[in-house]
Parts: sequence; structure tokens; C-alpha cells
Amino acid sequence: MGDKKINKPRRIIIREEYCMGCRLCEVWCIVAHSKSKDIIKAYKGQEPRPVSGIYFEERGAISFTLQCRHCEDAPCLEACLTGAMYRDKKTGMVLHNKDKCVGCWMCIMACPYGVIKPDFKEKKVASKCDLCIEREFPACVEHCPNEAIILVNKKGERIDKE
Amino acid sequence: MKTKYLIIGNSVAGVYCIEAIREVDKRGKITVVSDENIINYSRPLISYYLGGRVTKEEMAFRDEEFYRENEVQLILNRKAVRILVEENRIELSGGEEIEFEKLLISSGGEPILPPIEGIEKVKEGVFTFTRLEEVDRLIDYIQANKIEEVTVLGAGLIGLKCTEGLLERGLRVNIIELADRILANTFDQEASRILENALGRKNCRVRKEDTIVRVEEKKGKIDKVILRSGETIPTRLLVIAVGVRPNLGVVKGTSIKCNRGVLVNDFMQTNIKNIYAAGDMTEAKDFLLQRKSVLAIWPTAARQGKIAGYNMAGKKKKYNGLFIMNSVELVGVPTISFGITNPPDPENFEILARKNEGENYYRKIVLKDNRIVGAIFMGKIERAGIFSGLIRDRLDVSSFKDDLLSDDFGLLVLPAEYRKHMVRGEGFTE
Amino acid sequence: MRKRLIPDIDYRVPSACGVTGIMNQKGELFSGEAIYASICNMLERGNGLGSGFVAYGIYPELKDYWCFHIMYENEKAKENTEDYLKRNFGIKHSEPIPTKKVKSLKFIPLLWRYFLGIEKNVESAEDYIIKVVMDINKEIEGAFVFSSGKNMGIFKGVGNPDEIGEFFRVPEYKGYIWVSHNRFPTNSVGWWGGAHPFGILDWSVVHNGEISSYGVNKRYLENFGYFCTLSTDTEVITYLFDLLVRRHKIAFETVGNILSAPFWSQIERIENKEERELLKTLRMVYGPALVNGPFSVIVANSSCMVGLNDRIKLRPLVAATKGDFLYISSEEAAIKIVSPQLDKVWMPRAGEPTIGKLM
Amino acid sequence: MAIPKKLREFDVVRDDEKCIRCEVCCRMCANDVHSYDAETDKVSADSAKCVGCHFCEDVCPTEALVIKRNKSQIKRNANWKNDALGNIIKQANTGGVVLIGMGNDRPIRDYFGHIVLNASQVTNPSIDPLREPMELKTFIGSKPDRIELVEKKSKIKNTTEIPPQLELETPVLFTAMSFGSISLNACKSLAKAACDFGTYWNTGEGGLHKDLYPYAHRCIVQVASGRFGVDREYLKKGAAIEIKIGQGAKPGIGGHLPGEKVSAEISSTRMIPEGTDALSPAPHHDIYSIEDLRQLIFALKEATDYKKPVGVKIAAVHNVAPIASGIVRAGADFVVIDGIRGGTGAAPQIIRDNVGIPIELAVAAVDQRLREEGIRHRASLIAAGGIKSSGDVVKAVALGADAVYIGTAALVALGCHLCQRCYTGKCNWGIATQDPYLTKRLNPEIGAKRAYNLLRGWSLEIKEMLGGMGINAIESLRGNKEQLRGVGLHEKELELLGIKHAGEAW
Repeated sequence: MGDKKINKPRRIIIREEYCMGCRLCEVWCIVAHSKSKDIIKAYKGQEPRPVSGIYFEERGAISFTLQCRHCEDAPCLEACLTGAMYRDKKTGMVLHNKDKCVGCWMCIMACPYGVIKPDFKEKKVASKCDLCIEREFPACVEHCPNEAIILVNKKGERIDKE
Repeated sequence: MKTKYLIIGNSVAGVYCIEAIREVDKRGKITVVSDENIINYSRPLISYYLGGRVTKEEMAFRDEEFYRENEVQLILNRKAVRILVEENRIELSGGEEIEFEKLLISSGGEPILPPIEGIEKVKEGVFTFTRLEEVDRLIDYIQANKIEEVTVLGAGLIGLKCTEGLLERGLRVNIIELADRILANTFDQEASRILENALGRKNCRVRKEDTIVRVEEKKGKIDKVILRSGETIPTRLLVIAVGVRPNLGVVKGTSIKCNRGVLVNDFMQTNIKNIYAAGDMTEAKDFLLQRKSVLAIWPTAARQGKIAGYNMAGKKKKYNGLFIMNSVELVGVPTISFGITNPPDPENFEILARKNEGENYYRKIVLKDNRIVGAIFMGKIERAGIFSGLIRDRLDVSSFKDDLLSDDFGLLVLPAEYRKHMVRGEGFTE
Repeated sequence: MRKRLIPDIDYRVPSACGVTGIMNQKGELFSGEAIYASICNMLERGNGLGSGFVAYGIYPELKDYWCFHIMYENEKAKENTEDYLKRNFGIKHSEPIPTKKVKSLKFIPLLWRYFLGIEKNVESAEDYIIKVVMDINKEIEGAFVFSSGKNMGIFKGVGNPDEIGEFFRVPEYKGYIWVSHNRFPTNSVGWWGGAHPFGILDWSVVHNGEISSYGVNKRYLENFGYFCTLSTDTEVITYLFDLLVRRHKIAFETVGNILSAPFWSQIERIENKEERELLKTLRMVYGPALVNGPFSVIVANSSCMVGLNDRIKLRPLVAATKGDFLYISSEEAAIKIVSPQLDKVWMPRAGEPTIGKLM
Repeated sequence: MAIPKKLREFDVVRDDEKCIRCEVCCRMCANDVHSYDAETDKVSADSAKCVGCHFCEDVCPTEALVIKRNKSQIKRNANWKNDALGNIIKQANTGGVVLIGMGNDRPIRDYFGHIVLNASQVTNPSIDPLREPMELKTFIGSKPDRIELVEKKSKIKNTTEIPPQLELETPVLFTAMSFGSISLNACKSLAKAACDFGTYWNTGEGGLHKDLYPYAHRCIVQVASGRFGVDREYLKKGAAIEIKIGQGAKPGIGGHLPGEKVSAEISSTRMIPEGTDALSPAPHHDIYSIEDLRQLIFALKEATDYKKPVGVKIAAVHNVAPIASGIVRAGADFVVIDGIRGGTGAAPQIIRDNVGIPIELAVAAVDQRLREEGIRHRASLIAAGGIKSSGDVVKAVALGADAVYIGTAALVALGCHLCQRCYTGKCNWGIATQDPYLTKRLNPEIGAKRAYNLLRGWSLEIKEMLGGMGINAIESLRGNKEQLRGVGLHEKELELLGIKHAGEAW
């Protein structure tokens, strides 16, 4: 997988008109960020279950999920007191380094999309979409049954999984 | 010596300025002058350092590599004493001079010291709380003198941050605040009360509408403080944290225009066209108040530094102004606040609020003409950031006003069209 | 008894074949030796189960009379047929078809020819003849009309071309168009009527191939009153030519674009819109007349001889010219043996008709 | 008394080892079968509510779910089966007509299954579609029996007027399914697929929604007894017009779209008040006989300046051949025959299961009859109802059809699992529903891709079969019964189909 690591800027787009509200994106986000990467183990095994980097919203017939937009002028980056929030040079993604995080919640304050999840016990940012930098393809995009979550390149052209 | 870009001050504004310059100009020489003796540290973290939550090493928000990579010449432990505007030079403590093409002033703020009778006699046990070396001395002093109780003058952001650290070290704290509430410029009575009660449960007592009028010493060390109310508090350690003011030392006596802070235009440019300013000593456009103001907060310094950097390097970029916002967590009660939370003329605003004492839960939204101009989130701060966007975009909220206070508040309640640009869009760009 | 003797009247018998044709486009008569030599040079393409010849211009003195070549299984059939003919025609002349004894030939039927004049007044002589031929072949037990044109005649039977040619004394006739066929059926057939050429009116067709569109073509022809009694591809092709050329008045060139139509991809590539539209219309309207599957065919009537291949040329066909002579054949060798020096030799492209006309 | 509710049809089997409590099934099931209990931390199912659409099975990320048939079974009985009993119980409860969706599910003889195809061996070569051209282009419309050609300065010109035609790249069209019976997303999927592939789709009696205008140039607009959504604009927009007389699933029966399904969108498209029942009468009340039909046909041709083919759709019934002949003589450019296996959004089960005849026999009969009358060329013949594979397409064409309509097959490509509950409007696959919570599940981009793939896959297979027969153009298969043989059919059936039995040579 390592060599397949993505190295081009990409972006996730949500098409709420096609979101079924199944929340499989969250399930597979959790699996993708789990130790074993095995869905049963991630949910029923001994390992700690990670928090998904996705916010799901639903009301009546409307639903959609949202994850970090990896903004060009990311307010969370500018707000971060410790440098825990940083921009990956290769991919241009906004990533988060838990070790440096002190839980000042400045990013929570600054993010206009409200897609950063706090963990008050750990006093750290609990999770934030990393566009599955470890995988070749974001788990939520790959597993969205209705292609409501799609991946595009910088020009906005759709990227499909080979 | 000569340099293309000269930056006074090595905090957040300076760092973001460097990043911006290097985006545009890979080669041009950058020189940074700092009167502190540390490569890089995050000033707001001093309370965490005091509380023992971070080590000194962990306080760096950019490592040495950062300066190497960007080929920045760091001049530490030297103070910029004077700017010779006409000659494009500055004078350092110790006489040395540096010639620049472009200059950024980001000298930050300096603590305000109110007049207190007897203070001059006190040789030990009185501290301010803005710089790392102070905190080091403070910690040594606490340990050396086995301090158990501290008096903090001022319940502003700095005072409370300091209190947070002290409480985490297991000390008792007495706070004295002149105003009728703590965090006066972001909190209202309600928020203040909730937090005071929480503090109260954690051996911290707050005295409001009071101040220290006199101090007494014993063998040069501070011994007691006497309040305006007449109360006397025996104390062996006093932290003065009534706030900061722009540190304008370096511009004194130059032709650079100042008001409360150094005045800049939308490109962070002072009245001198190759001299820029950013950070806590800068008076720039304020997004909410229709005038310039000094916004001594981290995100502002970062954004201003960045904008200044771009413009210094020749890439025109406009500063659209920010507004006051804060995030503090005291005694386990997180609070985030935006903009005008406590309008002086409430009759001209619409205020929505919801609270739950037991859970230290409080939420307040301040509206003007159906647009959000301020908000307080206490206890539950998740997704609070969405409001910063709503304020910035001046979105008319009349269609979903009832949802503003609801717990499941999210992007979904926003108008579909507005939401689309958020879920489909590229994310935030200035 | 019919069934035992002539299974291929009820079954389509796929066959590979040799075909060859020679035409003098000035209409000058020449002897059957040439065609005899030509077909006999392709014995390999047959298996002794059928061959035949057709010649145009062989009855100059009786050229205005319809000449029926009829084969009978017995005298009874002959009597019934002749009664029928008397009732419907004026019989100018009738005689046994002259033959020579060839030992190896079996199941030889009675072979007679009649020169007939139509005395009733009929709307279309051709349609009348077709009707008569169909009647006899359908209704009269043991009788079969295998040639029914004017100033032309078909000679065919079960045997190798050399045997059949010798039997019918082909070299002794003189004609301006000669076409011959050598058959390789995949099952044993005993009936002489099953041999080729097949003819109706002055049409004659020899064909090498197996038509996958048979079912479509057959049912399409039924719409126009053609009933295929022989279950042979050749019969279908003959009727298609009669329908398109005689009744629908379509030129041979165009008929080629119907029977082995160009592909849509080719049509779309044509610049000229009218041409494109015409070909599209032809396929749209005459789709059921498209002859699919492998074939090379030589069709002749009194005025022309035409060679045609299927649309992807799955069976061989060579053409050549020498002076006024046009040669069309399965094999170049079958031409060279007749005329070693040729002006031009070519392989007609798939679906592109090779046409010889009387000048 | 104790009242029997219904017979349980399905059993929801959950592998608790695999169930991760993600509750996807709970969220997705429109019939509320699954539910999560936080106390016991268990997901449980009310199998009685399960209709067997298999959506949950499909979305379950751990494949923990299996839907099994026939949980509760009555005592073995040769005559009384679950469905008979189930219907009686339903009716005893409601006193109403038993409704059902999709096509006939009774074991009426599948003649396609008893017909085999030919292939070339030795005596003529089979053709490899990968190397040689293989043509499926099909024209739907009336053809002249011959054309008059004139030669003008060595240019040959056709002087015969050719009636309007539909040009198909493959002899398969999407049959009439109205917006209302299926969701707009389902319509979009089929419409786009038809345009992309070069065939046609059909509005059914649902009118033409404005979102579908971009696909109107490949749309057959239907005029049915309710006349819903019919106006000049509508007729002009379509590529062809289809007068619907009958439908294979419910010959002699009208249609009924309940008011609660008539949303704002549907009401504007059908041009009826929102919330009112959309009732299509059993007959057209202006067509009580064949000459009335002729009038309507020509009224529609007039309205469209004779620029569009006008066809007539009827259900395959006993007298189908003479009726079809009458329709051709009445001026129809194409005739659609819908067999007893044809689908529907809602029909009385008793009608669906018992009325009509199989399409195979109907097509053979109609084709033969039209040929005998010498008018076969005057109209194209479209076979519908129970086309399940490209094999069926080839057989239908060889039996005499010019093209086939597919409905059920197309919906299956969109996800349908034939639970036959279309009439409930709770289609979990977002097909037969107007509930926005469900319709959004059908992403028309994906739907169009899948429907397109189906057409592509079938077309490739048809080419393979043609090549095998040594045929390289579909017109050489049309009515080519020589390429068909029956297996296990008796004399009469063979005679009606017009084919020989396997084992017989040419």
C-alpha cells in the first residue's frame, strides 16, 4: 500500500442529492483508520475503535456527510497554537499530528465547516479526515454505494478507482 | 549587514510572514530579529507549560528545520531599538545595524502594569505572564518558596490562562477583577457566573468589581495585597495580568503612524510603503466593527503576517479583516466565543440564549438584522466553528433562526444553496 | 416413391461447388467446348452428385417460343403433363432432348423439350409462365420443368460435369452465353432436378454457397407470390433476381447493393448525401432480400451475365476479359484453360457485381 | 377469534458474529424490518414485515444478513400452496382485490426456454464479430413494399416516399414505464442510457417531465386511455407516439395511481390536480372499435405533420393476430405485442396471473398473419413481456419481431429484485417510489451506466449468436425460423411457432 500512497492534490465532493443516509462512509472510515483494517476486528475485536473523520447529518429526506475540505487558506492551520495541524507538502492536504495537539480547541473554533472532532478526555483533536493518505483511495469514496461521495483532482475532474 | 526582508519579532506573525514570502520568493534573504533566546515557541502555550501539560521542547510550533528550509537568518536575544525609516535601516541593541528592503514589524504586545501603591518596594514575588522566561522564573519561585496560594490580578484571557496553569499545578488562586464579570470582553454575566461557580468548586475564588490598591512586602518579598473593598489577602505570589498593550517601543519617534497600534491599510502596509506591520501591536481593519482595531489574538496575527508576507514579496493580497474569537478551557469547561457577545446597546440587537447550569452549558447568539455578529458556546463547543463562517459570510439566518440553538445544529439547517458551496466547494479561501 | 428417389426436394442440401461462365458481349455464338473444358478443369469442386450447363442463343430458329425442358419419372407423368400443356399452350414442336449413352449415369429420367406459344391472352406472359411452371412442378406427380425460357436451355443431371456434358452433347450447341455448375452436396441425392443451373423464364443461376438468411428470403418472396418448392438456395436467389430486376425494374448494379448490401459503416463513410440516403433506403426497404452467408453466384438471362459475391466474400470468384469475352469463374485455372492469354484478370470485391451486357 | 394476519414469506437471518451494529439495515429498510436495541446491544428483525427486496442484504458491510424464502409453511398440499392461502387471508382481512406488482410469476410455459438456435459448421463459416462487422441497426416504421428508382444522368434516385422511421443501434428498446409508477431518477437512468446507446425509451402514461426534455429526441411518448400529460408540445417533443390499448400484465384493465403518489412534480407532468387519483379507464372512451382507432392514429399523425411514427400497443390475447392485422390496416407504423409475462407497477393479481397468452406464440402468429396478408412490411412488430436475456431477443426476432421492449430486465439492472411490491410505493431501491427519502437512492448516473451496460452486453451476445449462424446483419435473422428448433414441444406448438423440432435438418 505504501508505494501506492497518493501524492497529488485531490478533493472529496459530497453530492447530497444522492446521499442515502446509510452511513457506510463512517463505518469504512473507522475500518480504514483501525489497527487491523479488518471490519469485524475494528468493531468487535480488542483494539480501540477509532473515531470516524466524518460528520453525518440527516433531517427527513435530506442527509449528507462532510469531512475536512482541506481548505486552501485553512483557518484551522492559522489557528493552531502548536503546529499539530499542518499542511502536507506533497499532497497539499491539511493533516493533524496528535502528539503535538494539546486540545486548545482553536481549530474547532476556526473551522467554518465544523468537521474537526474534539476528544475532551484525551484533551486532543479526536479525528479529522486525512483523505486516507495511507490508502490509494479514500475509504468513504470507495464504499459509498450511491457515489454520493466522489473524489476529484485539482481541476475538479472526477477520479475513479482503477 | 543587508537583507531583503527583515522581520522584527519571531512569533506567529513573523512565522506566517516567512511562509508567505517563501511561497512567492524562494531566494530573497530573510532575517528575523527576536529579543528572546529561543528559536521558536508558541506564546499561548505558556499556561500549558505552567500547568505542566507541555515541555519546553513541545512548545515550538515550528522547529529549527523550518528556519533552515526557508533559509532564514535568525538573530536571537537582540532587541530592535530603533527604525531609521529614511535609510531603510534598523538599529539593534548593541549598536549593530541592519539594512532592509522590506520590513515587517511584529513586536507583539507588552503587559500593562497598573499603578499600585507600594509595588516599587516589592523586590520578589510579583510577576507578569506573557513571556516564557517569566514563566520559568515563576515556576522556580513557586518551587523555591513552596507557594500554595496565588493572587492573580485580572480575569481577562491572560489572567484566566495563568489561573488555568496554576490550578493544574494544584495551587489555590484568588482572582481579582475590576469588571463585573470575568473575561469581560468576551463573556456576559451569565457565562461569567457559570464559569465562576465552576472555578469556585476548584479552589479558585473570584472577586469582581474590585482591584488591588496597595501591596505590602516582607524582606522584599510580597506579603499581602489590600483591595479597594478594604479586604486584605495575605499572599506570597502575585501575578499581574490586567492585559497587554501594543509594544510600540521600536516605532517611537519615527514617522510611522500609530493610533492604539501601528496603523495599516488592507495590505498590512504602514504609511511607509516598504514597512509592514502584523500581530498584537497592529491596528487593522476589523470585520465586525466598521473601524480599525487592535485584535491581539493568535489567528489574527497569523493571517496578518501571511498577508503582509505576500504583499512584501510582491503578490498583492487583501486582508479582509477578522473579528475577535477565543477558545479557553477552564476547570474542564470549554468555551468558545465569537465577535460581539455583549453589545453595549442590547436594544439594537436580537439575542438568543439557552443554558443548563448543571452541565455548565450555555449558548448565546447575538444577531443584528438577522445576521450573526457574536456567539458564546460554553460546555458544548463541538461544531462551534460553523458560526465563524456564518459571521464571515454575513448569512441571513431568518430562515433557520429556530435551529440556531438546537443541539443537532449543523450545516443541514442552512439554506440548500449556501450548503452546496460548502459540501461541494473547495473549502475556505481568503 | 418420390421421397426415396429425391430427398433434396424436401430438404435444403448445403453444397460447395464450382461455377463458371463465359459470355460473348457482342452476342456472337460459340460452341459449348469452351464451357465444357472450363468446368471439367474444376472436377475437384464437385463429387459427382450433380452438374449442369445453361446456354443462351441455342434455338435461333424457334427463338420466339417458350422452350420447356421437362424431366419425367415415368410415362404417366409425361401424359399428364402433355395434356396440361395442350390445354394451356399451342405446342409448336416437341422432341426428346438429344443425349448420348454414358454408362456411369444412374436414375436417368425421361427428358423432353417443348416449344410453346401462348394462345390465351394473358396480362403478363412472364407471370403466366411462372404460374404454369409452378403448377406443373407442384401439382403433377413425377414431372419437373427445369428450363422455361426462350432461345435458351438448361441441361443438368446427377453426375460429374464431364459425364453430364457428354450425355447432353453440350459441345455440339452454339450459344453466346454459357454457364456451368459442378456440385458437391453434403448428402447423397439421386434426383436430377436437384442439380444446377436452376432456371425460371430465361433466368438461370449457378451458385456456390449456403445462405444463412434462407428463412428470411423465402418468407419474403412468399409475400410476392414466389413459392420455393425445391428448398434450394439457388432457387431463392433466382426468384430474388426475378423480383428485383424484372418486376421492380432495379438495375443489376443496384441489385448488388441489395443482395449483398454494403455495411452501415461503409455507407456512413460516403460523402454524397443522396448516395448515402439511397443505400440506407435500399437496406431499410429490402432488408429481407439481403442474402447472408457465403456465396458466389453467376446469374444470366438473355441479355446479360452477372457474377456476385456475398458481402464479406466467403466464397471464391474470379473475373477476366479477352476481347468481347467476359469470364466469371470459381477458379482462374478454369478460365486460363479456355483462354491462356487474357486482357484483364481481377477478383471482384465482396458485394460488387461483375456485369456482362450484350452490346 | 384469533385472526391470522398474513403468512410470513421471508426469514431474515442475521449472523450475530458478523453483525457490527452499524445499523445500516435499520436505517435503510423502508418496511422497518430491522431495529437496534441499545439495552441488549442487539439488532433484531421483524421478518413478517420483510418483502424480500434484499436491499439490506446488499448494503450490509459484513454480509451478516441473508433473506430466506418460505419461513412458515403450511402442511404439504398439492393443491393449496402458500400464495393461494396467503391471498385468501389477505382478502379475509381486507375484503379487497389483491394487488401485485411486476410480471406474472406463475410457471406458464416459457417457450423461449424450449427453443434452441443454430450455428454454422463446415458447410458455411461462422463469422467472428470481433473481426468482422456485425450489424444490429434496426428501423422501426412502415416500409413500402418496393421503391421506384429513376436514373438521372447516371445518378440513381429513389422517387418513393419513405414513411418516418426510428433508427435503433440494437433491436432492444426500453418499454413504457411512467414517471409515477417509477421514480424520476429511474426515468432519467433509462432515458440517458437509451440516448447514449442509440435506442429509445418510453414515457408510459406519465407525461414528459421537463427534466427529461434533454432525452426527448429518443423518447416514444405514450397516449393512453387517461390521456395524462398529452398536449401538442408533448406529441411534438417525442420521437414517436405509442397509443396504448392494452398491457400484458393486465389486459382489459385500466390503471390507477393513488392520489398520495401524485406529488407536485407528477401532477404538473401529468397535468392533473395534485393529490388526486390518476385513473386510466379500461378502454379509451373514444375508441370502441377499430375505425375509431384509425381516427386517433391519423389525428395524432396530423398533429405531428406525419413526421413521427405512430404505433399501437396491445396485450397478447387469443385473437391477437387478426387484431394486429386490423391495427396495421388502420395505419399504425408499428405494433407492440405485450405478452402475459409483461410487468406492471400495480395490477390485480388475479388478472396478471390468468389473462393473456405468451409472447412467443403471439409474435409468431402475428408475423405469420401479416405475411399471409402481404402487409408485413407496412408496420414494424415489437415484442414485449418476458424478455429475460439476449437469447430471448434473438429468438423473438427470429420468430418475426423487428425489435423487443424490455422493462423488468431494465429495472433489474437498476437494482430491482422482483419483490413485486411496487404498488406499495416503498421500493427500497428507489425505483417504484416517489418518497424522496427512497428515490435519492437511485443515482441516475449509476443507473444510466448500468442500463447502458445491459444494452451493450446483450448486443455483444446477440452479435456472437448471429456470427455463429453465419449472419452479419440482424435483418437476415428477422423471421428466420430456419435458425430455430423446438425442444420438447408438441406438434401444435411447433406449428404455431412455425419452427421444426430439434433433430430435423433444413
